[in-house]
Amino acid sequence: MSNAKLISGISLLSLLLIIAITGPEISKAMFPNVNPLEQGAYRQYEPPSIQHPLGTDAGGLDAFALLLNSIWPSMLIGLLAGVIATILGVIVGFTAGYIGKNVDTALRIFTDMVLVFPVLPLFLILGTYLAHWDLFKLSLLLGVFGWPFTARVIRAQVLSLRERPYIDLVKLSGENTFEIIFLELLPGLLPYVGFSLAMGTVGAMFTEAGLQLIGLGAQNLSTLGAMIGHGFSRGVISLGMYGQIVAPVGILILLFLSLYLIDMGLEEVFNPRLRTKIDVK
Amino acid sequence: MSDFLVVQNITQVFGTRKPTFAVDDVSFRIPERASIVNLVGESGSGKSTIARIILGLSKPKSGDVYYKGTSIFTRNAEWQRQFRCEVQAVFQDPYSAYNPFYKIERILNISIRKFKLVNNPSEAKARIEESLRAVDLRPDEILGKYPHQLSGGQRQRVMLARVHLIRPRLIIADEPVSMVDAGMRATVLNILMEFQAQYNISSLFITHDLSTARYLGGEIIILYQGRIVERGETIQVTSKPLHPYAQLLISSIPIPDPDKRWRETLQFAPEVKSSQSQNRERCLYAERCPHVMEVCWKERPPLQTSPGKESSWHVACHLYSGNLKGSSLES
Amino acid sequence: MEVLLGNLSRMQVARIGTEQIVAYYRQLFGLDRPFYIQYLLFFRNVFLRGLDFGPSFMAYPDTARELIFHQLPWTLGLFTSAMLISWLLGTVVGVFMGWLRRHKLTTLVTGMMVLLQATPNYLFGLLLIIYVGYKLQWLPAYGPYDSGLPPAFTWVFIHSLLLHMVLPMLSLVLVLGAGWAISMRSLMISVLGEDYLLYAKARGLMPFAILKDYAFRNAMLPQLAALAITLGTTLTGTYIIEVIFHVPGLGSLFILALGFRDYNVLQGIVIFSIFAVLTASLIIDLILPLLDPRIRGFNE
Amino acid sequence: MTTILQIRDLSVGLTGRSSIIQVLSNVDLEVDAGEILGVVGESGCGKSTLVVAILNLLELPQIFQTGEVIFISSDGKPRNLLKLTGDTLRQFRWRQMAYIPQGSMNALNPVLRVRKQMIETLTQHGMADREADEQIRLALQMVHLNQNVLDLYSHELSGGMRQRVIIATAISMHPAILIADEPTTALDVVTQRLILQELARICRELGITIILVSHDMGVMAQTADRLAVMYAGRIVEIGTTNEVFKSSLHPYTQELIASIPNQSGEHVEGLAGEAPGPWNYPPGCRFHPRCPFVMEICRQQVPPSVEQRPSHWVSCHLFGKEESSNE
Repeated sequence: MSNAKLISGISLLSLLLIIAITGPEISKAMFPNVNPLEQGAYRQYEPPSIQHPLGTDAGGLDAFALLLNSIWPSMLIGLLAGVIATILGVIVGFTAGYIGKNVDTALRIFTDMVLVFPVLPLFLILGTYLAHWDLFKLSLLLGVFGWPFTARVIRAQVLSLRERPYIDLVKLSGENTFEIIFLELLPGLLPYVGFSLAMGTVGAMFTEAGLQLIGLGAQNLSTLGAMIGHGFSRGVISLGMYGQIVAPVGILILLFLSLYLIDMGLEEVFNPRLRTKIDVK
Repeated sequence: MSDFLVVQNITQVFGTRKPTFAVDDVSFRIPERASIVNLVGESGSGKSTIARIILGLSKPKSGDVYYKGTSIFTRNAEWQRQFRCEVQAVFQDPYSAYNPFYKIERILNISIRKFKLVNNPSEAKARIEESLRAVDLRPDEILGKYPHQLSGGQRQRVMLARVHLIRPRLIIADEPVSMVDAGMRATVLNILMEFQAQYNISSLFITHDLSTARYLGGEIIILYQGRIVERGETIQVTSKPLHPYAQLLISSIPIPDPDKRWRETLQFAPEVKSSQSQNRERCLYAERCPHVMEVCWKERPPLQTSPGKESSWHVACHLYSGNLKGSSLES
Repeated sequence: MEVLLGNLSRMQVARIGTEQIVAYYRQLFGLDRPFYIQYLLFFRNVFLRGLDFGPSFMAYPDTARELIFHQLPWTLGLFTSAMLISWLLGTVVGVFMGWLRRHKLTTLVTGMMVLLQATPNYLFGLLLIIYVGYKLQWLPAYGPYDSGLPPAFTWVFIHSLLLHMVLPMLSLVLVLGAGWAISMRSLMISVLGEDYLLYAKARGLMPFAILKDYAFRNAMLPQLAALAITLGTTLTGTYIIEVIFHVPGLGSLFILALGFRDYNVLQGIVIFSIFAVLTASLIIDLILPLLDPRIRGFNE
Repeated sequence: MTTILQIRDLSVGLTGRSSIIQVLSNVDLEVDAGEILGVVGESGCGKSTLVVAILNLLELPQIFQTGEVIFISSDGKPRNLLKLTGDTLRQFRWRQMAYIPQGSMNALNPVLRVRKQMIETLTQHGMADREADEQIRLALQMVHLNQNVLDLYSHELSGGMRQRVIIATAISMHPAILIADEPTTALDVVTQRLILQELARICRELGITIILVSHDMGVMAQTADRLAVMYAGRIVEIGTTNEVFKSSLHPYTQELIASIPNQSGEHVEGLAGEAPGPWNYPPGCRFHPRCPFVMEICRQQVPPSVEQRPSHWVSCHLFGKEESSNE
């Protein structure tokens, strides 16, 4: 099972997870007496220094502490939205692929419509209500708009797997539809489900950042997106404190990299033919 | 009904814009006594479509298939389970007949479990090993392996072992030897014949290769563009075919013997793009038939006994319909 | 200024909440009629009266259509040029990445491209603003052109305009282009494995002819089909880029209108976006059969 | 008979991540001018690799390991094809050596009309357009195809028509050798017979040598003058078609012919065991695990190729030089 991509991906992800979970503790340790996340804890826009590695933001919060505390909410939103998008996508993709005929055409048109439809305007309209939503409602919303990508991938795969002779052979052996779906088709889909979960998670985090960037994200949540959004809107760049934007963007990209590497690794591991020997025809 | 599988006027059409008749009003029976029926035709002649219909995997546009008098598409679950026990299949492509995710013996275990072939689980392993040996595979070489770790020949014989486990009354073998090495071909055919002799399991053997059909003997049904053109005893039909297409087909088999080379060189019949090509009520072979007559373009030749031949020998060609007694083609 | 003044007064009126004035405005904007009537009227105006989205609440006497048309050129310019340049650039780069897939360099470039195509264009835009705009000061990173210049066809204005457009275009084109390059590379690799490639080489055709007529022409078809699907997401990306770079396109207008709950403008922009996306994919669906005889099929 | 092609000790390997797996091992083969040489073997025995190697079309991960392919043109000048590179190799192709791929659906470019694919083959070898048109018209006549096929696309042709277009393209530059790799596998029996007879007739007329590769013994019996039998990457027997069918020497050839379900319908025994893939070729003679006459020497040493009868070669320890021929 030793696969370079998989190992490097998992190690990167676990590193990020550790930072995310222990973030709040680290920030407490760094700032023993005062709560760095309280409004007005420090002077506004302190330039980066040893004490404030990323300087302070408009609200006088220490940017580095804020960063440490916002990785976990971002990942949570991403994961929840990714899971929701993948579940919806698998259900839609599966029903379209497996049942086929008119159900398939109807679902396919619906999926393409949602995919082609510029989602952001809709987000923008909902954005105003997003301001005081909690984490779960936001993830639900991000998830609900993430499923077309997964649906397309799963549907194509189910269509091709459904035609394979081993499905007929299993039908002739008396397996009912339920068993065919979960025991025969699902294993073949796992790499694709994994891929869409990874892309869904990362996609949701990026979208959340995009919303924050144009000032429409959830105000009461401290996420990486929020940091980027507030930083940008309050002109942190012109004050020279780039770190407050580059750091969260960097972490988002690292998250993507880790999930992408894991997925590439799983792809090779899952495909039994690649595991053993070269098939010379 | 004495015959236990009856295919009645099945027709299957694919495509809506330009409908293509994959199967066009085909009927035949498979007798009660263990026998081998060869269903022969080129790719696109509809033989695999017929196989899928008989197995109940796809519904025909019209016509029906009866098993022991009941239509195989009835909803009754118990009857379907019984039908599955008695009619099984062997597929063409050994490389895609197994789910790559599971070990090879899983399909055998499913069959045992679903058809309740053993009364206690411990017997299952013994039964599987017995069936593997019946198709001369060594259990220790096969069990525990993934499908891609076995050769094409081994995988094909595992499918036959599955049939040996279930002991059906009829196997639908859809080109089981076409993707297997030449050396292995005879082994698979011998197994099918053994099943017929020892366990009186009938086989509907589907192939495009006439020499394998002739080796299996039994009866033969020759298809052309979804229609039966000739049917009868394999040995008789393949030695002196009546239908012009069957004659050309059988004379074109590349016999593996340098002394028996093709006598005359064939000329490419000009691809006649006649206006008639859309009209279905005619002999479909009319465009390329050297003996084509007026009637061939107008009426569809019925499948009937040709004068002076046994009752089971049928041919669908106007040369043999009643009005032309003893035509030159008899020689 | 007149636009800003206009909506300020309305906001004060709403806050003071004198009934008659609010009622007056509601009646003026036709908001007093039942919901479904408004809806039907809206679509009648849009389709029958030449895209009349109704009056803009925030910039009253101006209609929503005027506002949209005023800002449209920016989005149209940015979106269409970004789409075309990134697709052409990406496809050409992808062709060579596929043709020279054995080289060490290509695998390195591919790896980088994978990372680039995954970062959303607005985050990449941010990085550009920070490093190229502020740190290196090479390119302006704010606004469509130097704020002092009056819009005119003078070289000075155009020069400043182009200079300001470089970074927004770059953030769109590089990210999208990387995506196209990767998809073209995998299409090329699958086509290069086809039988007709081997047959072409065996016939001793010129390498360039093989690349052009055999590899590229076949790999390009699915690449063109994919263009239609990504139109929606690209348009969304363009909106955010406009906001970040303060380019007065439909994206910025959308945010403004959102702040003032200006439904007519919002609906106008959404409909416009859908029109743009559908017409573009229609054009692509018309071009495809011309290039791919298998779809054309009329001479069967 | 003057030899036109000499393949000497040709070995081709497949570069895996860590090791190189040999797919083709020390192939020695001579092709006489004007004959139809059949190369027969089960799938996976390396015959297609041999074709691609002769045409010098090997691409990574396949690489040449040893050996040379000597082409003797009509003026008697020998040239090692493996040494040709770049444009000289390109020029050589089709002028001297043509190729017929499997009759599969995508042998022709799906987006180009037949005319362009045929004409560009000639014009890119320096032929003027007018003369190219003429050559194509003649070639199409020889394969009984009328001219309007030129305006069609590959998906509009039937299997038989597509193969005839490919044959016409192949003979349009009157090459010295034509290599056909399983030309009729995807075709029905009747079209197969037409194509094989057509191919043999045209090449006899134009004096073109054919190397016909197939797994079908029937096709070989009907078409080939001489036969080379391949097993697991090696040539095990070479002889005239009659000798190989009637009095074959190598145990594998005998078993192969004996296991064909032939006409008379009596019982036939299949070949036990499995043909090894390149990653598990056994040492010594690669047929020894399945050979009924296996001896100790077979397990260690690769049998040399011995001319047991005039122009009838076999590589099997039963026929070592000093051995008195038993059996």
